[in-house]
Amino acid sequence: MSILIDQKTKVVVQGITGRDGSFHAKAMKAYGTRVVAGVTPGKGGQSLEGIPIFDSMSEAVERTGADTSVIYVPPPFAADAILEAAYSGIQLVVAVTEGVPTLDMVPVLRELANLGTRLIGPNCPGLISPGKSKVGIMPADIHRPGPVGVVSRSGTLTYEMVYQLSRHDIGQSTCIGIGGDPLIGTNFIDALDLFQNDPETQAVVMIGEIGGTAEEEAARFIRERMSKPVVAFIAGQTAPPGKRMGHAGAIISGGSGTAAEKIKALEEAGIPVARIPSEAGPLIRKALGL
Amino acid sequence: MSILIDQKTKVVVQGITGRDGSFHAKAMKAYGTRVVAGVTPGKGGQSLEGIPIFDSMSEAVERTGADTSVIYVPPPFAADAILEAAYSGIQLVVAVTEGVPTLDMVPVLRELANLGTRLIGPNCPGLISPGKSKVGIMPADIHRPGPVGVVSRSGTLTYEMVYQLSRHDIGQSTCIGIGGDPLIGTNFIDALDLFQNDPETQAVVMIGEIGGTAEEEAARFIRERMSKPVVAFIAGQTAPPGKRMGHAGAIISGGSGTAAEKIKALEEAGIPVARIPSEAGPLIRKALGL
Amino acid sequence: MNVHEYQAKEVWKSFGIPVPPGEVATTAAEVEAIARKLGGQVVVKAQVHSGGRGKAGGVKLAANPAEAREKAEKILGMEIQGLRVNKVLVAPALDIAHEYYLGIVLDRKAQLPLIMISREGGIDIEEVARTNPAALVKFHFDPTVGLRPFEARRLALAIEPKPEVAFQIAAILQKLAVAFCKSDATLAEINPLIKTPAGEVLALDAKLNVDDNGLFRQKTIEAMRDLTAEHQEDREAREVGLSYIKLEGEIGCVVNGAGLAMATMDLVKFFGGQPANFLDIGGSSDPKKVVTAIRIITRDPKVRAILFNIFGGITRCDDVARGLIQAVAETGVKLPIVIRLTGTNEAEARELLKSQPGLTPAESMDEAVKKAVELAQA
Amino acid sequence: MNVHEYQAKEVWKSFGIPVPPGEVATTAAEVEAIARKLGGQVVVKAQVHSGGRGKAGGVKLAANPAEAREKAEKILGMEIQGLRVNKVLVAPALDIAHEYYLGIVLDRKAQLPLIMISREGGIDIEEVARTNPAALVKFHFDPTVGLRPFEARRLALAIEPKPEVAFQIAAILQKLAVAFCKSDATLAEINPLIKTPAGEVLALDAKLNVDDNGLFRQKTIEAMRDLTAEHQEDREAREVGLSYIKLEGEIGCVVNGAGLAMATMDLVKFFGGQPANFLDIGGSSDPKKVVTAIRIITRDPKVRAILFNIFGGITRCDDVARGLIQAVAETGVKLPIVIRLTGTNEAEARELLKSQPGLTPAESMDEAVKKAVELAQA
Repeated sequence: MSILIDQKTKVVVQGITGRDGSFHAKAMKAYGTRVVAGVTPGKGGQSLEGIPIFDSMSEAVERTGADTSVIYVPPPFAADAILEAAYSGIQLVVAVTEGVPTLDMVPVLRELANLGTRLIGPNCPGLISPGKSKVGIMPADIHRPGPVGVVSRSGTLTYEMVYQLSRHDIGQSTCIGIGGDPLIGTNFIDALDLFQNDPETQAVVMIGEIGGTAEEEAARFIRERMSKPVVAFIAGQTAPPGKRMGHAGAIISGGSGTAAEKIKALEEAGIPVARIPSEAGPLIRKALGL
Repeated sequence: MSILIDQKTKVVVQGITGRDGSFHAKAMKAYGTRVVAGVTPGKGGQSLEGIPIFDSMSEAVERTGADTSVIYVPPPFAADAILEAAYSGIQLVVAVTEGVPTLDMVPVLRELANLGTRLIGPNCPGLISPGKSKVGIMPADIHRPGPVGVVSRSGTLTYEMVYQLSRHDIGQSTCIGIGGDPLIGTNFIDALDLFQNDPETQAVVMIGEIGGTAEEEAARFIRERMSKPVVAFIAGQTAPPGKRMGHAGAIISGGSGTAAEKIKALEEAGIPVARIPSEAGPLIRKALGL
Repeated sequence: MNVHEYQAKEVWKSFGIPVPPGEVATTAAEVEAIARKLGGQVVVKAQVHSGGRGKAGGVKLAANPAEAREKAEKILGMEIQGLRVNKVLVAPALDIAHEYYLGIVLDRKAQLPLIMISREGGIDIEEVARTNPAALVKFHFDPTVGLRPFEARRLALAIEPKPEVAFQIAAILQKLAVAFCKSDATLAEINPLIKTPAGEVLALDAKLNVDDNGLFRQKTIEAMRDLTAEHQEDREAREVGLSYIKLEGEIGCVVNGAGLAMATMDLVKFFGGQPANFLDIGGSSDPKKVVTAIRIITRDPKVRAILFNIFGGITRCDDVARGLIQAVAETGVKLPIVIRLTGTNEAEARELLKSQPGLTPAESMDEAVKKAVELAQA
Repeated sequence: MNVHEYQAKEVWKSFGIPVPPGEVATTAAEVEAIARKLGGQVVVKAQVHSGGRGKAGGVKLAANPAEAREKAEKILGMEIQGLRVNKVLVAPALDIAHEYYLGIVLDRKAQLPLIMISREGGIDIEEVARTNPAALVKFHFDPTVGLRPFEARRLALAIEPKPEVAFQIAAILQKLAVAFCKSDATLAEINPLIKTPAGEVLALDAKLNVDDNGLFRQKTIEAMRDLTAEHQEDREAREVGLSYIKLEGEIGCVVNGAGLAMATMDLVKFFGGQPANFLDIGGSSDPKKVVTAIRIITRDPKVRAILFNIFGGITRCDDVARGLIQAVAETGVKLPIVIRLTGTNEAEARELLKSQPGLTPAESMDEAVKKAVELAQA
């Protein structure tokens, strides 16, 4: 088991003929992901390494039975692509696109909630269930199958943390990058809840960063609802207040959202916090009783 | 019993300081309706014949416990007034205002459905449960309490029909004018369903007119779902196709919506149709076994 | 409210929908000049608020400016469904590779705008709906969010398989949806939308009906009202707030409320007469409305009797009575008048009318109509 | 992206929000001329992307044009939070009967814009939120439908009991909500919104932050970017697509990904050093980015060592290595460089860098940071 994706997941790539879309469609297929279709309006009838391309999501889903989509279309068209996926019956939409206007996401998130479609992202690396399926852009070879769930707001920092885990022989059930934008479809709590209910996952690593209060809310959720151990890491302890640190989400607004506050909230909830990335491995080994 | 309004109904008048609003607030109060409040933004703190006036619906509802509102505000502001009533917790909104832009009603109707608020109208005379409460603009003295429900798309034609009933000593449980606009909150079927479930109502008079297919749908509903007798009348048998007959709703579009088609559908469903208004009284007497 | 084709095309243009060039003219000389300017073959199209212009001979092809002038002379001044043609649109005659249909109407039942499009355009779309319903693609959209790009693409691909053409149609459909909502339209139609041999898509025709209730915020469209395209009676009636429709009978009807007015007409027919008009004086009781009503009705030479049927609610019977007295004085009407007044201030009205000569009072609607029919046939 | 007060006021005006007259100037002489034109008392306000202008002496009252010139001389060229003042806004000094606060921000948790208004304006609103939370009225609205008139009235009545004033506030609040949505704002604030003794309500100040992700469709706002109000490094970084923030330490950091960049800074501090900057080269591996990064970092005289921490995913390690070689050649940088490259095309990168002198390779992030701290302190 794993969460959200496994070897049965049938993926359609939205924006498959673009630079990133075609590169990662091939990489996912090479990893073993069942990439059953691609969509680029106007390119229907073509194919990419045997993956059939359609003009619309509804056609792609009808013809291939895809249940999951991953989006690489440019920012101005990303919100429409997400809704197209949701209205075509896709259950899980992974929006990799970076730079989606924040206000575009407001109606999208409400409609997805009404439709019961899950969104990961936007501005996220996607997710991987090692050895089963990869839907996103992460370097696959750092991952090992195993019992630890990973959830993160960052991209490359997640790779670093996974790399640390794998170095300590700790494999992963599923790794999810939820994205760093202010408005995202799946938050820490959603992912933690899924890991809590996944029989294969025995512990979770949560990687947060400055800005917002998502980590504080996650701390409360872990204390009140989770029986599985969680180890956390928070980036941005040295970040000065009020500066934008690359992610639109990483703004410290008016004294709340600092790393210190987040670490305090986590530790008060009994969650071990790695001071530096290389501490995460040992802390998880301890949590797993290894 | 009666439907929708009775002696306990607490009414707030939206647009109470306008020409029509003040006239009908007084008339309703004189009839015995519990008019507990009026609203005109900017006139809060004033009163009209002892009816307190507030600046907003939320204040009016909080202070007086009103559950029903009747709207006399001018057309450009009517949609906002309906939503203000709904969001302040009002259960039944009666929109008398004529001339509301049709497209204003599209979002209003959807939001009202989400909120579970019932709307009568717009562009309607309102409703009356004779001897109990009147919420609207109909001349009260033609009505008599009794066992017959009346539902109509017209205003003065309804008065004429009620007048015919009362002349034949047939009293009314509740008379509702649902309004003649293309988009309305409560349709024939909604009203018929309420009458079917009202113990006091023993028979129903339904008054339709050319345009749309509401009467045809009502005919099907009556045949399939109603045990109580219904008598119908359809205005516009001599109307030429394609001409606008005063109501925005009364357009015959492309061969459907003619009086002949409606009468045929009703008669095929076993519903007696009065050829002229004065036939309705005898037909109802017969239906009631009198 | 209706606007002419050339005006609807201006609306299309303001929303970014591609339309062919063209100019409107009121004389044959102007038509010739425009045709010269445009060069090549042109089409001369009657601008009149009526369907079936083509069948009625109101749309003609001309090979050169002189022929355009000739054709314009035939079209200008002709009558189509009782309406005189005062204006023509002159446009280049385009080569057509394909004709589509795009339309948006308000669907009362779904309470949403309904898009209807078809690969078969340039013909009567109701005919398509009857004979080949599968060729008509339907889709509801929510005006609050508009038609989304992916929805527009999917719809367009359903009537045109070539993406490069379909995506032009999709863009036009999205703009038509915006135009529909922003114009308070009840109907927005492009029939035909054409594809040229070069693969360019544009709106060869334009039909736009606007919700009268929305006109207060549609100043640009309100300003398009063509008073010369209306019957004089229609204009007078509209200006005082009457609903009036001329019919062919001999009994003039003055009623308050559209439903009661229609029921009154039906009753006239039931008792053997023919109504001369539909006329609703509406809810307020301004005596001016009654005066205008009498003036319009008495202008119709067929009218033999006038029937008042007023059920006072908001309308007060005494106000109507005053209007009637004033109208008789001002117009000197000699026709027999049957009057039935019930409801608000009925007694005051009776008192006022007691001394007015030439009036036949009636107690009920049946009685009033019967008397009017008798008087008209006397 | 931030815009200046005078630019935000232009945005307000374009959405119909009333603002006082005023003009922007870059010299004291211009200020005097504007003050003369306006007449009476004026206020001279520093236009700089920083809060606390008042406290820093950047906002001054002047009784006459000569005094305005004097005050402008003091304000122009001053530094507020490290930013030089190059422009001032000159506006009439208005009599104020009351000061309100209106603000709209994006609420991440509710995933909707959040309106916050208060009867207590003209002061730090976070102070009001702390000391008198009841004075802050909050309301979420849905951008698809906008703030409705009745909602705006209800909110305004909650901070101003007089309807004739409250309904002016309501109208402004509705327009501010439209401005927020149509400008892709993340913050739109009027503090203070004032009432004059005559009872007129207008926006005395304006603050507008715009979502960088929305700038591609905000051409008017994008054109307001004031290059003179940015540090040179910020501009260079923005132009090649780097995220760069200058800090006070001695170790220059070049990292891919914001989270990893922050974690790298944290680790520098953990091992006893101080980061000189936050720098994220982003997802693509254009060598130009690396060159610009080195150029910006080496311009800071405090920097003693440079640390590369690259985890290749989309970013390919060999591209970064090529950029580094090019940067060393172009800038002639002599500082010690520690380089840790992992992930996509790692082997190719190692091969490329083998022959490059002056580089210290590291296997892990810990090792890399430790070495950089050592080298910086050597």
